[in-house]
Amino acid sequence: MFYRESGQYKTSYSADQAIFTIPQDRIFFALLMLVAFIGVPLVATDYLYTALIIPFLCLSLAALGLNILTGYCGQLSLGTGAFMGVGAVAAWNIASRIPDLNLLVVFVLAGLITAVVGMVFGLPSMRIKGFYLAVATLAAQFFLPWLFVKIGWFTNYNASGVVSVPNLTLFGWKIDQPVEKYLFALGIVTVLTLAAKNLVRSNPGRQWMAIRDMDIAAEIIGIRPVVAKLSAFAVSSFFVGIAGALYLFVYLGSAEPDGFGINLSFQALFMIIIGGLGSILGSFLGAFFILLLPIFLTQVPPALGFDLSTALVSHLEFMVFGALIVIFLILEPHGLARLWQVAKEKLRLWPFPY
Amino acid sequence: ASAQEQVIPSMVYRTGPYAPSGIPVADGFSDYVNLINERDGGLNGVKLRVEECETQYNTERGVECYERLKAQGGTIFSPYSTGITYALIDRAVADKSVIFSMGYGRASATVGNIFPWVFTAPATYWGGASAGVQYFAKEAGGKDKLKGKKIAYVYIDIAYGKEPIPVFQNYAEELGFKLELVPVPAPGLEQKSIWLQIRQMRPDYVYLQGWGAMNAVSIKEAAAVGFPRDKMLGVWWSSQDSDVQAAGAAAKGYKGLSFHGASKDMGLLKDMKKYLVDKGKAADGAKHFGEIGYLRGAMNAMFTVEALRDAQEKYGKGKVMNGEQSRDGFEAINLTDDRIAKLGLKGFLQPIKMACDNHLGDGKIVVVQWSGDQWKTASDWIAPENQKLWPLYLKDAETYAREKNIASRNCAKS
Amino acid sequence: MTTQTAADLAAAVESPLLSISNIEVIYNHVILVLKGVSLQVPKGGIVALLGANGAGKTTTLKAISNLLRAERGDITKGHIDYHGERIDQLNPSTVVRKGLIQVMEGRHCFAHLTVEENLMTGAYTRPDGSRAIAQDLEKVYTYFPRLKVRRKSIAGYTSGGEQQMTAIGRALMSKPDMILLDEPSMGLAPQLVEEIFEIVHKLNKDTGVSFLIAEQNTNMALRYADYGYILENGRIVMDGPAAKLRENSDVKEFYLGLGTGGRMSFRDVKHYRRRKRWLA
Amino acid sequence: MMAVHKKIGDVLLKVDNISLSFGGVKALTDISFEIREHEILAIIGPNGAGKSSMLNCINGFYHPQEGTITYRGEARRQMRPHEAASHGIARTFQNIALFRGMSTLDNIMTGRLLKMKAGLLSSAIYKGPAEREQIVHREFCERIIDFLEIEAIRKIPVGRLPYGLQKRVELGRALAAEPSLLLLDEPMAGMNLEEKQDMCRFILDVNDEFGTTICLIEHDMGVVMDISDRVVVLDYGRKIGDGVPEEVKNTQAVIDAYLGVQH
Amino acid sequence: MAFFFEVLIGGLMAGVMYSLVALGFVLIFKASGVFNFAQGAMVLFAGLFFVGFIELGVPLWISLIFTIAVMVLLAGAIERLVLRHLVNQEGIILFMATIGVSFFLDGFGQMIWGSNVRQLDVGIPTDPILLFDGDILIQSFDLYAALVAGLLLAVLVVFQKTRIGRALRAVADDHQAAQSVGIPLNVIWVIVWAIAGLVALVAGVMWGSKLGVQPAIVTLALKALPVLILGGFTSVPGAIIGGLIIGAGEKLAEIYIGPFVGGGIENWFAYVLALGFLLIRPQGLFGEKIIERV
Ligand SMILES: Nc1ncnc2c1ncn2[C@@H]1O[C@H](COP(=O)(O)OP(=O)(O)OP(=O)(O)O)[C@@H](O)[C@H]1O
Ligand SMILES: Nc1ncnc2c1ncn2[C@@H]1O[C@H](COP(=O)(O)OP(=O)(O)OP(=O)(O)O)[C@@H](O)[C@H]1O
Ligand SMILES: [Mg+2]
Ligand SMILES: [Mg+2]
Repeated sequence: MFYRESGQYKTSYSADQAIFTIPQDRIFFALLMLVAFIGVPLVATDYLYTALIIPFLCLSLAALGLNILTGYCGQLSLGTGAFMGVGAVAAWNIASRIPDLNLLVVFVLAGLITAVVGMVFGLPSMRIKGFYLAVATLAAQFFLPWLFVKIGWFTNYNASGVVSVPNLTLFGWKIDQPVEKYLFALGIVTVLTLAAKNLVRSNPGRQWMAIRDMDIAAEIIGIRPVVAKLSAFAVSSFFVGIAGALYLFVYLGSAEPDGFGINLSFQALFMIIIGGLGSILGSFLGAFFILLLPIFLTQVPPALGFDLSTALVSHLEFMVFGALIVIFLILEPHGLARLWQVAKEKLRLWPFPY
Repeated sequence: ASAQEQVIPSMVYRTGPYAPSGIPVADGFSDYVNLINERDGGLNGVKLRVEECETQYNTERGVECYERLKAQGGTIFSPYSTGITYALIDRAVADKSVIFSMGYGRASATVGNIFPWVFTAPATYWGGASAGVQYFAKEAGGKDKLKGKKIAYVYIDIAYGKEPIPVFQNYAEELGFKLELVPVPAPGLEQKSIWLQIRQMRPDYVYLQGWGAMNAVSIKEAAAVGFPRDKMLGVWWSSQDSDVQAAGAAAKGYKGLSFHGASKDMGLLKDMKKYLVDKGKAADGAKHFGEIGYLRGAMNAMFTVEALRDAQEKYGKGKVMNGEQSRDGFEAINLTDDRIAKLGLKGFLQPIKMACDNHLGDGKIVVVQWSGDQWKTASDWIAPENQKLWPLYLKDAETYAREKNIASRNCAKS
Repeated sequence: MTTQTAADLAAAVESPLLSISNIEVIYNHVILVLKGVSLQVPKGGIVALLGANGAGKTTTLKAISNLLRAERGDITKGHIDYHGERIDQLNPSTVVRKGLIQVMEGRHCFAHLTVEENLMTGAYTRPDGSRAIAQDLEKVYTYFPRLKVRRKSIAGYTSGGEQQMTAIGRALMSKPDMILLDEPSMGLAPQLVEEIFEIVHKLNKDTGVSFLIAEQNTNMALRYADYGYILENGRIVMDGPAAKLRENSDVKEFYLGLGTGGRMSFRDVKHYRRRKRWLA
Repeated sequence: MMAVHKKIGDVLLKVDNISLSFGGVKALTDISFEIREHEILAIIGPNGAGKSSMLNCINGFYHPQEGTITYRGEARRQMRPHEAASHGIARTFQNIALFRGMSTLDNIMTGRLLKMKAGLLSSAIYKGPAEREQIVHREFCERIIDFLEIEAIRKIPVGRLPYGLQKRVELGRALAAEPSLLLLDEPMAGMNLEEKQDMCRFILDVNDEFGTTICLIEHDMGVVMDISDRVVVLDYGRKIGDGVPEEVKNTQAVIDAYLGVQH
Repeated sequence: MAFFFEVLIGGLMAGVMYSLVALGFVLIFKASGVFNFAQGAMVLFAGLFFVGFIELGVPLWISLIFTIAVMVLLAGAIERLVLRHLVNQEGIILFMATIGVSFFLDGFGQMIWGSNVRQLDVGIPTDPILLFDGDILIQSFDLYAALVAGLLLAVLVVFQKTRIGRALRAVADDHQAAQSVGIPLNVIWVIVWAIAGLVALVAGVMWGSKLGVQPAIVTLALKALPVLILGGFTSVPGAIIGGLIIGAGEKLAEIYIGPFVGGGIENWFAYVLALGFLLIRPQGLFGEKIIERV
C-alpha cells in the first residue's frame, strides 16, 4: 500500500522541501534579488554604499555566522569580533604574502583558518554550557587581538600593528568603485546565505537544533554532542571569518586588530536576538535594526527641521533605540523574523481575524 | 556672492566613554569657526558652516559621518580617532578629500608624496616622544646625563599607544637610558599592579600615553605609590582638563605635552570671549571655554580655516573650495611669526610651514603643568628632532606604498 | 458514590462559586483555541472537565488562574467570575490570594529547590503563622509518605510521580478554597491515583474545598465528580451530572471503553475503528 | 491472553544484578531480568521504584555501580547513550523530551539522523546527493507520520502541541531509527482512553509488523495486562515480580505494593 | 617576596572593586534568571544622580537618600514597562530587553547630567599605608572598599534567608509555576531590581570616587563578567570570592607572566583563569548545579 503514496510523494517532497514552499514567497525573493543586483546599483549613491549598505552586508554575514552557532546550536558566543579579526588578519596575510592568489581562494582559506580557530575555542563546550560557555569565547575575544598585536609577524611588523589591504582584483576585474565592492560583497553574501539555508534545513541543521533544544535527548537518540557542537563552531566561524575578511577588504580598507573588539561581538549578538535566533532572515533584519536604525534615528530631528545639539541628538538616539528594542521584544520576543511570519499568517487568514 | 557657504565638517564624540575629552575639542572647533563668521563675516565673504556629526568614537559611525559630511560638501575632515583615521586614509585618496589628523593617526602620513591627502601638523606621536625625551634630558641636565637613567613608557595597549615605541627605542640606544615598556590593557580603569610594578622599577621619569579614563587612573595610582607627578609627562591626549579633573588633587604638578600654549590671555581668546561668550553664542554655554582641549579644537579649526584662506589666495577669494583646492591650501600654509600674531596667537604657537612633501610643518612642542586649577606653560618650545624621525617616516610610508603599490607623488613640479 | 439531587443542581446553578461565561482564547494573536466555553463550579462541588488531547482543558484552567498571559494567550471574549466578582483581569498571585489555586499539567516543580522547599513555596501567600504552615506540611506528608522520605532531595532529580505529588502537595499548602487540578493522575501508580481522588473527596467533604478537575482518566473522574463537562476542540459539547454522563452511550464507548459487551481489551481495538465526533 | 501466534525469540538483552544509587538514595538494588526478541515486556511498580532509572541504565544515560547489561551477547557495565542508539536501542521519555523548537516532521527526521550520511559540504550544496538522501528518508518518516496519524501537525512546532500529541510524536521519533529494542517510559500517561487505545494499537503493530522488541513502563494496569507478554515488577528498587500478566496480577506482594484494591 | 604580597593584596583589592559591580548582576540573575546587561549603565546612572544632587548643593546624606529614591523608582519603572510584559520568556530574550534598558539609561543619564567627568569626593581617604617599613604598600581607599563590600555581602546573605529569598529561587526556576503558587512576580522583581539599584549606587560611589563619575564607568561591566562566570551567576558569596580570585590572579599573572609575553595580558588572563575553574566546575565555584535528568 506504501508505494502508491511514495510514488506521488517523490515529486512532491523536493517541492515540499524547497526553501520557499509558497509561490508568493518565491516571487518575493526573486524580486528581492533583482532589486539587490540591479535595482540598487541603478539608484544607490556612494554614501549609501560605503556608509550603509556595505557594512550592513558584512555584519549581516557575521550575524548569520553567529546565528548558526547561537541561534541554531544554542551555544552562546561573545567572540564574534575576535573571529572576524582572525578572518581579516588571515586574509590579509595570505593576500599580501601570496600576491597573485585568487581573491576568492584567499577568502575561503581565511574562512577555513577561522573555522579551525573557532573549533579550538569551541572545545570547552564539551563541558561548559549556557551563559557559562561565554567564558571560552570571551577568552578568545580578548586573547586573539592581543596575540595579533604582540606577534608582529601577523601585521608585518607595522609599528602600530595596522594592516592596509592591497587593491582588490578578481579575474582581472578591478574592484575599487563602491558599486563594484558592493556587488562583490553581495555576491559572496548571497552564496553563503544559500549555503547556510541548505545546512540548516538538512542533517547538520537538525543536529544543531536537537542539541540546542535538548542536548541530553539528542545524545540519547544518537547524536554525538562533540561532533554537532564542534561542527557548529566550525561552520559558524567560517562564516564569521569571511565576514571579517570582507569587513577589512571591502569596507574598512585598513584597520588595527583592536578594531575587532568586544563591541563588535555584542553588536552581532544583539543583531541575532533582535532579528530572531535560529532564523536566516532574522540575521539580516537584526543587522538592519542594530546597525542602520540608530544612524537613521540621528537624521530624524534635522530632517524634521529641529536644530538640536549634536549631544542631545545622540542621547535621544540612545533612548529611542533602547526603547525600540524593548518594544519590539514585547511585540514579539522571538524577533523580527517571527514578527514577519506572524504578519504573514495573519495575511493568509485575512480578512478573518483568525 | 554672499550666499556662498563653505561646509566645515566636525567629527565629534560628545557622548560615550570618551566624551570627556571629546567635548571641549568639539566646542573649541565650532567656536573658532563661528568667530570667523561673527568677527570677519566669514572667510573673504564666504560663510563657514560647521557641520557636526557624532561618531561615538566608533569606526562604522565615523565612516558614516565622513560620507554624510562629504555629501554635504565637506572637504577637510578631522576624525579624532585612530581607528576612523585609518579607515578614511584610503577613501580620502579616492574622494580627493583632506584628512587632517592633528596630532594623532598615522605618523608616517607626514610624508606628503605618499599620503597626498593626509596632514599630521603640527606634531605626531613620534615628535611627541622625541620632545619628551629631550625634555627629560634637559631636566636631567643634558643629554649625556640621561645615560643610566630609567624612563618608563606607560601606554594603553592599542595601536595609538604602540606607535612611538620605535622612537623611544632608538633614543634609548643613542642616549643609553633604560627604557621600560609598560603596556596597560584597555580600557585601563584598573592599574594597581602596573603601578606597583613601576614602584619596583623606580624609574626616573614616566612618559604616559593613555586614553580616556585611563589617564586619571594612572595619575591617581602614581600618587598612591608616591611617584612624583612632576616626573610624569603625558602626551597631549593624556593631559587634558578632563584627565586632571578626574584625578583631583593627585594631579597637582602633573606635566603634559602640547603643540600649542596653555596661556589664556592671547588675542584670539579675547576675541572669542568678546564675540561669542559675552554674546552667549559660545558652544555648550562656554562650559569648557579656555580649557586645553578647547584650545586644541580651536587650533584644529584655525589650521582648517587658514588652509582654506590660502586656497582662496590661489584659486580665487570668496569662492567655495573643493577637496583638491583645500589640499593645495594646506600645503601652502606658512604661519610666520607675524601671521601668527595677526591670528592673535602670539606666544601661543610656533611658526609652521607645510609643503607638498611635508605634511607635518615641523611644529614645536611645549610642556604644560597642572597647577591644581589650570594648565601653565612649564618649558621653552621644543623642536622634535625631525632629522632623526624622517627616516622612520619614510620607511613606514614606503612599506605602505609597496603594499598599496602607489607611486610616490613628484613634488618637484607644482 | 455521589448522588446528585435536583436541589443541589439548582443551588449549583444559582450561586456558582466559579462561573466561566463564553470565553474565547487566542494564542499568539492567531491561534484560536477556546471558542466560547461556559461552565460553572458550585460551592463545594467537584466538577470534571473531560476531553481529548488538544481539546483545550489546560487552556481553560490557565484562563481561570490567569496564567495564559505567560503563554502569550489572551482571553478575547467572555468573562470569569469567582465568588461573583470578575477575576479574568487580576494577576495570578491575587487569584491565589483569593483562594483559587491551580496544579499545573506536567508537574512544574522548582527543579533547584528541595521537595520540602517546593512545598513551602506553596505557603507563600499565607498570612497565618509558621506553626499553622508546619502543621499543614505534616498533613501533606501524611497524604504522601513518599515525599517525607525524599523531602531533602532536589526536586529536579525526583521521579515523575514524586514530582506530581510535590506539585499537588504544593497547592494544598496554600490552603485554598478551590483547586484546579490538571491531570492529577498523570504518571501516578494506580493505588496512588486512588489515594489522590480519596484526598480530593476528603478535602471536599471535610473542608468544603471545591474542585475543577481536567482528567483523562474518565472512569476515575466521573466516579468522584458530581458534574462533568466534555470539551471538544474548544467547545463544550456535552455536560451533565456525572451519574448521567456515565450512562451516556458515547461516553461509555469513547471515554470509559465499555463496549456493549463490557470492557473491551486493548488488544482487540480494531484498526479501522474511527471515532465519531460531535459536531464541533 | 498471550499472543500465541507470535513466536518469542531468544534473549536480546540481559540485565544482571544491576545496582544504582545516587548519594544516599538506592534507586536500584541487584536487579536481574531479560528481554527476549519480539516480546513486549512491561515494567511496573510504584512511583519512585526505579523504573525510569532502569531504562536509563539500559540506554546508558545512567551508569550502574554494579552489575552488567548484556545486549546481543555483548556484556558491558555501561555505554554512552549515542552508542546505545547506534546499536539500535531507541526510547521515549517520561517527561517529554522533544525538540520543542522544531516541527513534528523535523523531530522525526532527527530521529532518523543515524541512518543519514550527508556531511557538511554536500548538505551546504544540497542539490544532488544530499537532496536525494533527504527525500528517501523523508519518505520513510512520512510513513511513520501516516502510521501514527499525525499528518495534520507535520509542520507545527511541537512546543505548541498538546501533551498527548507530543507523546505520539516522540514515539514517531523513536520509530524513525528503526530500533530493534524500543524503550517506552509511560507512553500513555495523560491520554484519554481512546488515545490509549490508538497508542496500544501502534505499539502492537510496531511489535508485529517490524518485529521490534518493546520494553515499556506503564501505570495503566488495563493496558499492561492486555498488551504485554511479560511483566517485571519493581518496588523500592527491588524486583518483586516477573512473569506473564496473569500470575503477576495475582501475586500478593504485587497487589500490596502496587495495584491496591482492584476495580 | 614583599613585592609578591604587595601585588597579591593589591590584586585582591582590585577584585573587591570588581565584585561590587558583579553583585548587582548576581542578585538579578538569581531572582529572574535574567543576565542584566544594564547593570553597568545602572552604576553610572546612580553615580550621575548622586554627584548631580551634590553639585546642586544638596547635602551628602540627602543626596544619597534622593538617589536611593531614584533607583527604587527606576526599578518600579523597569518592572512595569519591561519585565511584566516578558514573563516566562527565555533568559536570552530578557537579556536583550536589559540591553534596551541599558541603552536607554545611557542616553537618559547623560542627557540630564551631561557626559563630562565629575569629581566625586565622599571623604574616603586615599593616602597610602606602608607596612613592614615601606616594603608593602596598601591604599586606605581599598580597605574602605573591602569594608563596604563586606557589609554589602552580609546584608545580601541575610536577605537570601528570608521568605522572599526562597521565592526568588522559585521565580528563577519557573516563572509560570511561581505565579501559579501565588508568588507575585511584579513585587519580587521590583524588590530585587531596587536592591540591585542600591548595589549599583554603592559601586557607583566607590568607582566614582576612584576615577570620577564619567561614562567610561559603563565599561566596568566587562570586568565583572569573568568574576560572575567564575563565582557562579547565582551565588552572592561567589561574586565576592570570584572577584578576589580574578583580581589576585590577573594581577599576579600580569606581573610574573606578563613580562615574558610582552605584557598587557590581564584582560584575557582573567577569562582563561575562569575557564580553568569552569572546566572543573561547569556551574562556577558556587553556582547552582545544572540539573540533567530525563
Ligand atoms: N502556547 C501555545 N501556543 C500556541 N498554541 C497552543 C499553546 N498552548 C496550547 N496550544 C494549542 O491549544 C490547543 C489546546 O491545548 P490544551 O493544552 O489546552 O489541550 P488539552 O485539552 O490540555 O490537551 P491535553 O489533554 O493533551 O493536555 C492545542 O491545540 C494546542 O495546540
Ligand atoms: N539523577 C538522580 N539523582 C538523584 N536521585 C535520583 C536520580 N534519578 C532518580 N533518582 C531517584 O531514584 C528513585 C527512582 O527514580 P525513577 O525515576 O526510576 O522512579 P520511577 O520508577 O520512574 O517512578 P515514576 O513511576 O514516578 O516515574 C526515585 O526516588 C528518584 O528520586
Ligand atoms: Mg492539558
Ligand atoms: Mg519514571
